[in-house]
Amino acid sequence: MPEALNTDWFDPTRANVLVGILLFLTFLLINILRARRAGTLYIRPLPGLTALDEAIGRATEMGKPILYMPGLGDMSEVGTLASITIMGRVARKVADLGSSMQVPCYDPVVMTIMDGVARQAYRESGRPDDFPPGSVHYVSAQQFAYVAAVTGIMIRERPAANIYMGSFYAESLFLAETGNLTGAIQIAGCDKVTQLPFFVCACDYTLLGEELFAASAYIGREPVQLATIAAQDWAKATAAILIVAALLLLAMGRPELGHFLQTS
Amino acid sequence: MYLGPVLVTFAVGAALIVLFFVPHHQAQAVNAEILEWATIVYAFALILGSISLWNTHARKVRHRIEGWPYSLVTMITLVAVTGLGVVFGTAEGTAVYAIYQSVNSPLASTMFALLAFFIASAAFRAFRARNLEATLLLVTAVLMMIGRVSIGEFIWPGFPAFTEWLLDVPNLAAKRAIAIGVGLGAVSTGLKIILGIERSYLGRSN
Amino acid sequence: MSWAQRLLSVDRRIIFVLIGLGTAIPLLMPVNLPITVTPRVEAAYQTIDTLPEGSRVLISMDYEPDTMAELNPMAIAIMRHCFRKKLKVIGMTLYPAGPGLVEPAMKAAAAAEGKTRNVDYVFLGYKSGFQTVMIGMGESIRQQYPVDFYKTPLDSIPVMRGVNSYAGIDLVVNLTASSAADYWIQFAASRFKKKLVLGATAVMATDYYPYLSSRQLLGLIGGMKGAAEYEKRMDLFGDARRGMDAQSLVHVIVSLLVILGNVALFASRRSGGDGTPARPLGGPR
Amino acid sequence: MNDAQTWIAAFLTLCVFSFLYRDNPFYRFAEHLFVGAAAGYLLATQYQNVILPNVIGPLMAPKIQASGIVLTLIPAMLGILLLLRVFPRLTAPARWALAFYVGVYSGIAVTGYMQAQVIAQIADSVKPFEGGWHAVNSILILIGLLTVLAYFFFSAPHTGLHGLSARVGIWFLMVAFGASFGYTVMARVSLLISRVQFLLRDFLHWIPGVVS
Repeated sequence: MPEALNTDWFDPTRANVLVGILLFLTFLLINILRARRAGTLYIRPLPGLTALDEAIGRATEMGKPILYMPGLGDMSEVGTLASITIMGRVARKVADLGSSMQVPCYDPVVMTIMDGVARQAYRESGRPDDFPPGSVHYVSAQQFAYVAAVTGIMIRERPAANIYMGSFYAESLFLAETGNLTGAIQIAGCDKVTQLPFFVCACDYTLLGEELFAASAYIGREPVQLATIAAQDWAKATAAILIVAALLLLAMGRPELGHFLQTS
Repeated sequence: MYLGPVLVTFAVGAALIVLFFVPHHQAQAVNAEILEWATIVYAFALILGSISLWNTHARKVRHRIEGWPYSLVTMITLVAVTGLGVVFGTAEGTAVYAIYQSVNSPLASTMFALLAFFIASAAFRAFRARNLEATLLLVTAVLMMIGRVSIGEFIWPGFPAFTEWLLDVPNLAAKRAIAIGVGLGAVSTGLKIILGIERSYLGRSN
Repeated sequence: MSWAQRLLSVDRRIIFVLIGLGTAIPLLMPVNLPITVTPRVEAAYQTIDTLPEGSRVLISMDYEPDTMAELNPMAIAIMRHCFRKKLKVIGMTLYPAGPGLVEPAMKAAAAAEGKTRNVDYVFLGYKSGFQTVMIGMGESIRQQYPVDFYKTPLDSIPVMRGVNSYAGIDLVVNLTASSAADYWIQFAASRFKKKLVLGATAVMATDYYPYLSSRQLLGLIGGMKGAAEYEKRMDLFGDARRGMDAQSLVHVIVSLLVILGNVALFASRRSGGDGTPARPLGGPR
Repeated sequence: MNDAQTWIAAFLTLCVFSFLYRDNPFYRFAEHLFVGAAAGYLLATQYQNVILPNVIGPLMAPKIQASGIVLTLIPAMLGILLLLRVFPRLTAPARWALAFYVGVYSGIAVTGYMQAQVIAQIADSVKPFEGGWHAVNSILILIGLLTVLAYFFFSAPHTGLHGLSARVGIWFLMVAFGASFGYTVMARVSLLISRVQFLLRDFLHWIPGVVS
């Protein structure tokens, strides 16, 4: 008897995910209106971003290249999407200062996107033909072949600043420790919790977990982008209140809220 | 303005969000078909990537840039392995399978093994009790290291249980908070792109 | 330059030599220190041990050569356990480089327990797409894997008869060093409600404690120590247990290095100079 | 692996280990060989596992309906649009393929992360407090969770009570990082052990073969 074909149009067990997404959308819309009306929103400074600007400035002074690594995530890793935005800002600063940057990529689709973003940055900086064609290049979609090639660049071309933004896995320590050996200033931002200890130990500054996403929104200083950070904060506050409320209700013998949150 | 592509991203992104909530078998078939298309696009992107790799090394060889003989090695290996793999396949018994066993596999695992050396040098250099936070970091790390191996058990039978506690309480709490934060950051980033607030991936670094 | 300053700026290659010796010596002269089986590994063992005879176990071995050391001994021990319990094993991998490792591991486990391909186990091979394959298998396994690794159509393989999707599978075991685990939890456990056991590298395992306590995972085997515990539970003496002696020695060396570094730091600080420039540990402020 | 393969593998293993001393021609050779071989292997496996069965296969199938052709041509066309980027003047059309690709994975991310990372983790924090020792642990976990969440707050300056809780959050973070770092040493050392076993067992035959 073949599996009964499912024909209903809504999966009730996922109501909580739907509520979560709709709630987040409302927070987003409210904050976009707030941001538009007030012109800007207060977002606490992210020291990692000021360190990033200093690193680019220092590399330019020393006349040495900047190495930007977008991480080993493909597009399914949202850390990669954040890295694309940050790279756009770094490329724009590099174009304005006339220094040089190299972006070795792990994922071919990310390479294609980043090449477009870099060209756009040079175009917006008014120097479209100064974009060195090979600067954004595909290296390898195999984790340690990528590491071998990139550490080779670090040791032989001695970039002054190594920037790690995106999803990194076990190779984070290999890259950061080799970068430390060459004396480069190193700024990292990673959403993979397991790799944060290594970046914290080997880099000069590390954006922890969701600070990477906040940085990608903060970087444009556009009100709408800041609104997404505020929405993230409101959702975090809601999550905290939800947990405490559910625990209190549970203590008073009313587990409904807890059950509603159960996913499986 | 790239209105066309932005609308495509909105349509596809919204469709996949909706299909998540619709268990209807036809809806799920559409869902699976869209995902299948993505894997096909990735395969073509890999070809584009390999051309970029080829250009990087060909440029070095053409201009005789320092280290160009090594680039020749990469170019020759790339063509050889791709050609053999496409023509004869990659299953056991093929040339590519043998190359994989004697080149790719040992190189990958040995590169990974170097991390054992780097983790020691990083620990020695970075774990310095300069402030309260750094001290917490290094004390926990050392206790975790000793408690996880047989010698730790020998020193204090309660060591493994203590390392389990470290993982079950403080580590769990911090990791769960980070997971919730990263999860919300990911949802925010995903929605930003689907709603067209974020378009830099289209080459508009606005 | 006092001994403290000299120690603090020691050439890292001396540390490398210490680590190299710390690994090689115990392998040449094994000590075989005792191993206790932790609850998480016992839970994984029981989940497999309590499956009725003939149950189908899908083992997705999503790892590459670089993490083979921790995950291969686990794969071999788990498969030998399934074979001993007369379970049907369906092997697959979501990594392009997977077949090169998984296929020999399945053969080794089957040979050790006297089992034959297609009758007792099948190897579906590699299919790219990660989540797309996992979701697709909820719909139809044959759409994702029309043929097995050896190009045999699934319909002519006894193990696959009657198995069209997750419905025909009793337990999913995922051995991985990557985010494949998150997706198996999202799809196999959460979406398709399948029993799931995870074997992960040591570094990843700590992240999956929350999923174990939320019952999304029924067992968790972490790193080579987890593999050694599983080998001990199966009373096998494989590579994992042999390696545990070297683990002990190297862990002690690294711990002593850290302690020594801090002793030198305090010694040099008391005599005026600060060993290394105080820089924020990359953390906040 | 036969003898020739073992010798090649051992030679390349030693080339990589030589990097620990310093960058040298042997390591550089192994690096460039690896980049080429890895890229080639990936291209070949993608051809065998995606392009052949999902693109060329369906198009060549004997009885092919119109819908079958369309369902195969659309992704193939998107792929070809990407390939057009090889020509500098034709970079614009690729945006359609990238828009589709980014749309797919953004859609998966929104629902996937909300379900497994956000909701599941919140749900798991809501567990009844068992008595005695466990209650202390549960309270500690709750404090850790709330203080680390407080640390990750962006739209308010970390001052006053919020500042204090953020500071406690940092302590929890540092303990978590320390635990994770210490736990990782085992994983890295196990890889080194397997490479040393390969050299000592398969190459030099100084230690016995795999004992069952």
